[in-house]
Amino acid sequence: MTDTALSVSRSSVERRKVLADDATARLERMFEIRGFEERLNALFATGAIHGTTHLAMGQEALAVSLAAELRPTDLVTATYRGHAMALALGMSPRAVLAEIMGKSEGSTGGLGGSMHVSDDDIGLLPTFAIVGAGLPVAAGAALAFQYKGDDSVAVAVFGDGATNIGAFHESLNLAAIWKLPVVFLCDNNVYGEYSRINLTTPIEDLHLRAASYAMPAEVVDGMDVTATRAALARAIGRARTGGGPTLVEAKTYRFAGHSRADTAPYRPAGELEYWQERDPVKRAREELVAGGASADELARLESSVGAALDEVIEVVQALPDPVVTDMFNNIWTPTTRKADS
Amino acid sequence: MTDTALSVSRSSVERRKVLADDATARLERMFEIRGFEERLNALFATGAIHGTTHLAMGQEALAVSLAAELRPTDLVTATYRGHAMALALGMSPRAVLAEIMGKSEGSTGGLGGSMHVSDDDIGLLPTFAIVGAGLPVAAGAALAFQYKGDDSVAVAVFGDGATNIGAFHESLNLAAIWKLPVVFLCDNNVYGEYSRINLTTPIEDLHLRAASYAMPAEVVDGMDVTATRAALARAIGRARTGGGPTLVEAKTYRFAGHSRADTAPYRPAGELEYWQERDPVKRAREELVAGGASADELARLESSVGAALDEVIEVVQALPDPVVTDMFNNIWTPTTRKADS
Amino acid sequence: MRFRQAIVAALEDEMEADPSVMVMGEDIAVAGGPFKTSEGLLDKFGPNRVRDTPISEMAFTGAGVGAAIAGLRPVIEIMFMEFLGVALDQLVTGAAKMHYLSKGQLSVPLTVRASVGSGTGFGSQHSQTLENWVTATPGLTVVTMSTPQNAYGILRAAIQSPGPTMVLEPRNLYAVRGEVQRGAAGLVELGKAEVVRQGTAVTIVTMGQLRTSVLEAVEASGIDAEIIDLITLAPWDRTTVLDSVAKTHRLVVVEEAPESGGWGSEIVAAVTRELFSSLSAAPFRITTPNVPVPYSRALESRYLPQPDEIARQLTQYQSTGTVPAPWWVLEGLSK
Amino acid sequence: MRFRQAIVAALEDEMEADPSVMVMGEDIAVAGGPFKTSEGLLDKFGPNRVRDTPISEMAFTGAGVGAAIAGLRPVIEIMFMEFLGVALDQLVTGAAKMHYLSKGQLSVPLTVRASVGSGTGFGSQHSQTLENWVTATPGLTVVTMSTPQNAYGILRAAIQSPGPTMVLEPRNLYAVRGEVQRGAAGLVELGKAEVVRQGTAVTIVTMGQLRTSVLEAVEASGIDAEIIDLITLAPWDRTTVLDSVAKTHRLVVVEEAPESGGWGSEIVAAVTRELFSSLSAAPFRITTPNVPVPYSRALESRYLPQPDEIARQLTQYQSTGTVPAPWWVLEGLSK
Ligand SMILES: Cc1ncc(C[n+]2csc(CCOP(=O)(O)OP(=O)(O)O)c2C)c(N)n1
Ligand SMILES: Cc1ncc(C[n+]2csc(CCOP(=O)(O)OP(=O)(O)O)c2C)c(N)n1
Ligand SMILES: [Mg+2]
Ligand SMILES: [Mg+2]
Repeated sequence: MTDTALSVSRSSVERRKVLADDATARLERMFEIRGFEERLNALFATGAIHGTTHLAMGQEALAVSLAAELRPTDLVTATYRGHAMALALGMSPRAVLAEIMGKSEGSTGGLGGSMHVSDDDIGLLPTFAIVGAGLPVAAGAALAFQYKGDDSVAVAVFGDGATNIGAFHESLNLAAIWKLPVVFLCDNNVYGEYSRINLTTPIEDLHLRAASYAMPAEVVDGMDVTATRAALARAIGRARTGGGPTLVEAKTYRFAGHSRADTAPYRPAGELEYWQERDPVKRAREELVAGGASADELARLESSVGAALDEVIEVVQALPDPVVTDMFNNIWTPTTRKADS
Repeated sequence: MTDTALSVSRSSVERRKVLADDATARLERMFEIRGFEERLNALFATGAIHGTTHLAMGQEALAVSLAAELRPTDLVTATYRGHAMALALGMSPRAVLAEIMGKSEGSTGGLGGSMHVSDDDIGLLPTFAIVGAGLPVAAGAALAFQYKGDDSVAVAVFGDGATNIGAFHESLNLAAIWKLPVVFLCDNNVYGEYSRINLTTPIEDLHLRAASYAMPAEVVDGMDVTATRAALARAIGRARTGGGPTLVEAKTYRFAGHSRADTAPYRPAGELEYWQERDPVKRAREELVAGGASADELARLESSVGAALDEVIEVVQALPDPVVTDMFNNIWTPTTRKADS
Repeated sequence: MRFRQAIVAALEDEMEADPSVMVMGEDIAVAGGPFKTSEGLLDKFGPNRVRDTPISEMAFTGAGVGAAIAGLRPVIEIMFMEFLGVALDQLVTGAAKMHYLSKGQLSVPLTVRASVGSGTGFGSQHSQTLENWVTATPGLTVVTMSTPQNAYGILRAAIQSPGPTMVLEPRNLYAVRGEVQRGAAGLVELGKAEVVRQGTAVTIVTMGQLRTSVLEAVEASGIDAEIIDLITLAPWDRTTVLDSVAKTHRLVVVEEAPESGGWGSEIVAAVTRELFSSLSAAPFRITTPNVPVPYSRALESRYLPQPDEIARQLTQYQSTGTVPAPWWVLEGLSK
Repeated sequence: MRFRQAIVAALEDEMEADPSVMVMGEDIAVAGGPFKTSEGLLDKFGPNRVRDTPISEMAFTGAGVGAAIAGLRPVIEIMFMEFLGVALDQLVTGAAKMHYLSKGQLSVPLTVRASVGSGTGFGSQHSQTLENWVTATPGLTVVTMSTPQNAYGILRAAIQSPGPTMVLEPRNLYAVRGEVQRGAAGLVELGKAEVVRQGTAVTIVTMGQLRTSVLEAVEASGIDAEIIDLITLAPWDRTTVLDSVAKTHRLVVVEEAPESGGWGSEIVAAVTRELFSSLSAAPFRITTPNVPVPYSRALESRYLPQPDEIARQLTQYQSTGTVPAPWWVLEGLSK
């Protein structure tokens, strides 16, 4: 069993690696993501954090299965609702939290914040705050892979709401006509902000939109880490072997509100409860126990993950802020270029 | 039989009206459009006209059938390739040519030019020079009709290439979710500029894209004025009676190059000839003759249309240019508003 | 009431007064708006007039254009100004030219509201003001707001205006409270700047959320400044500004826009052109630095010119007649 | 060679020198480009490196960003600058901030070329310059061109640069002929303005297609003007401009941009700030009027400042020290 305290201190590449072959490591990571977001929510409530945040509780299985299938040399564009994805892909809770808290140790030195966590070592681009903006960028990364003849894959992760924006349509069309090695992964969590999908989108099965581009599609229960991983394996494998893009729709559910302030009063009665029955963390735990794991040991794992997270929060809160002149860092101009070289 | 010289001098609303019940009038209008564009091409070649132009030869049946089905109170957004549409809908050759030649008598006083002919009397908005831009605007006009509870219809005319731009996707989605009284009319003339559709679009049957929006679709032989009219009648009727939007794909062919300078060297051998066999003007003429019309009379009609057009060209060339201060007309500001009122 | 409630009040009063006014945007109906700037409107006016849209800025901005042409007075909400980056075409290349391209036959009484600016911890892609995207656009009126009262009056005037109007709403002010006079007396005339404070020593032109900071700075420094809130940015009120500088002989623009490319240069250049020989010192701008809006609170709070920074620059300018360096130059950073 | 052939030459030489350089855009491969600015490249470099795209500016601009991050040096063609209105987000809100948002780990060596400007009869939606859409964007370099030689050198430098660069190409110059020195000697350093003519009487700052008109006007008027072609508009070369005005004590900006919102105000404001007390007359701008670009040849030819109009204004300025009125004011139109 992976040691949490240790995994927290590992490199992001190492934190990624453990997921591929170890179902317990995957569950552990799901504990970590869920625990991280619960604590983050509490921190926001105390006013310790500036700005906004978007939780992905209920969507952990998708993040972990994607991470289990990708190589660190692949490239991912994700969204503002990206902490789960970042942790799954390998970023440490400390790096993610430091960024969210605007600390100089954060992944962009605290300059980007909650909506822009990133880690170049594992191919996670600064997450995208503009709906749909990551899709063309992923297609472009895939173009670079195809161009260079390397077998890396790009993955664009986006929501159901994003399938209504022009960038979605244009990117799928471009990827299809050029047979780019990209997976379009739609995390259909039923809501775009405060609007249920049926209010904004005339169809609920978004994978059907692949037909407009003669593109293969998959639909999968995104609350089931095993099934999701299998679907992603097919799509990623197709991309890696020259078969072109796939649209994967994962049916998930957003347990939290859209962002910090939202208590989701707009949910139909019983809907949350229906989906909580299908809680991906719960299901992954049950699956392991059914396969022979000790429920007690898993419970201990969960609490050790929690304890490690509590420690991370202590540490990160004490980290220094950036200095004010840091806002001038990393802005490229023809003149800075000369200074750099 | 309609008198051409007379029809040229009629109001645009009257010029529209004659098309509904008179097949000869429709053929006459097709003669007019074809003759107009042939002459325009020649005028450009002599350098008498500034800028660029986009001909719609081969696409006359579509224009005339749409005009035969719409009411002047309906609203149309068309494209830079819009002269055929403008003439069909009712604008006089004189008004269209004066605009193209930048004369003060032109529909925008010569300020807009070839890509922006318009006529408010027949609901033709200034034609759109940005690919896809007319679709959201048509959806919005349809929204206004729905809002006011009037049974007018908006029609967005656009090309095959435009189905790859984001505005297409967003507009169809919006129209579908709101059941707007709008017809999306795709003039699939096989090319977007110099690129054949198969090079830019993974499917050739563009009406299939309606499925992404659970929207009804029609596909029709756009070279056949009778069939096209029937398809449009269904779509327009659906919109008028609360049935929501339809995507209509008319299969046509662009006989000319994309714009002024283009000789279309990129066409596969035999393709133009294949489609010329299906020339909509020729077919409409044959259909009339088969129905008992005199071929000689139709030939006389064609040459009288040509003679009238020659006269129009003479007249328009002699019209005055706008005066230089006209460029300050019709620019709304809070201050001009006060001046106006 | 709060600034955001003044927005609601303006929408409500216009919708009461004119049945052709309707509002659309993402989550503005059922949820009352991401910033609660349309709270209660759905209940009051129903789903035909208050519409939630899909995430499709191009479609619903363009739909606003079409609906306006066809007789409605739509009010579009662009949640963050940045989102116009996927739909700018409809406004700048489309709507602004429709009157021109129809020989004046068509009008586009469209209002596009967008929240702008820094100070709320949303990071570099949700904190810009981006006025420059829309200001070089003949045919498009661009306004901003700075108090609950003028938020009410400006928005109503924008909705009433027969041309397309872009309304920039400083997001950081939504929670601010103030008295709001509703009805005709609360209206604001578009195209006219507001003289917020009369003075003789220097003219300060500002707008948006910086109005309050400028007032604070002026009070703190004891300088007898004339403060002008531009309100309409395009076309801006040359008469009010020129009259003031003709009197004070000095001009400072305080703006939430980067040193390079910010709107204040337009004011400085126009004033210099007209009043050069009567100026007693160089006109200059107090701006944000040329950087993306930083996230960390420690940095974001310095990004925007703060009252103490404004006061420092003003005091130096008034006492020496020379242009002061911005804080980042003092801290060793070159421009 | 012609200006457009200089573009082809620059692309060709960069593609030869660096296998990661590739080009994409609408009809740039098989057809050689709508303006023939990529003629022959497909034959020479094949379809992997020279790609026709669907009509999807958002997708292929964004694909350029992604490809640049992943190791290529893409050159994107936006046929007309206006078309960025459907894709501006990718450049301004995305690409320009990627280096910042990755703590400097990611670079975006992307070149976006767009044809700009009036004079070719394309009407109000295909003739704007729209620099203001991109100039207030820290992290984005914006350049323009004015001769076949600098077209070659600037484009090569843009492609070589590790940051995102927007290249504005005056469409009306594509057919112009001139000598072009290829290779290293033909390169142009970004960030540096070119002193086109040395002089002592007045500094004229211009760029793009107006460079030639300014030269003509200066020759016709016999004024000993120093002419500066800005070349890089963001960030512009303050040193060269300030040094020149420090010498001439006068500044005129001649620009293809509207009186309101045009880029020249930035130059005027910065120069005034730095050199106010050494100026001998008001700096001013010769601009286009605040109108959409008109189509009719009779009007379009007056829209852009013509050599005779520039000469008239310059002569009056030099002889009287006062700012002349533009032609439209003389013809009875108010500003
Ligand atoms: C272009 C654009 N429009 C609107 C927004 C505001 N916004 C942020 S998240 C969001 C909802 C997105 O929904 P979905 O794609 O389903 O993703 P989810 O948040 O559910 O993960 C919206 C509308 C934005 N960021 N960008
Ligand atoms: C947003 C945008 N991108 C590119 C262009 C340039 N352009 C003008 S027409 C055209 C081809 C359009 O093809 P299609 O939609 O099939 O219409 P057709 O010209 O065949 O009628 C292109 C790419 C444009 N006007 N607008
Ligand atoms: Mg969602
Ligand atoms: Mg076509």
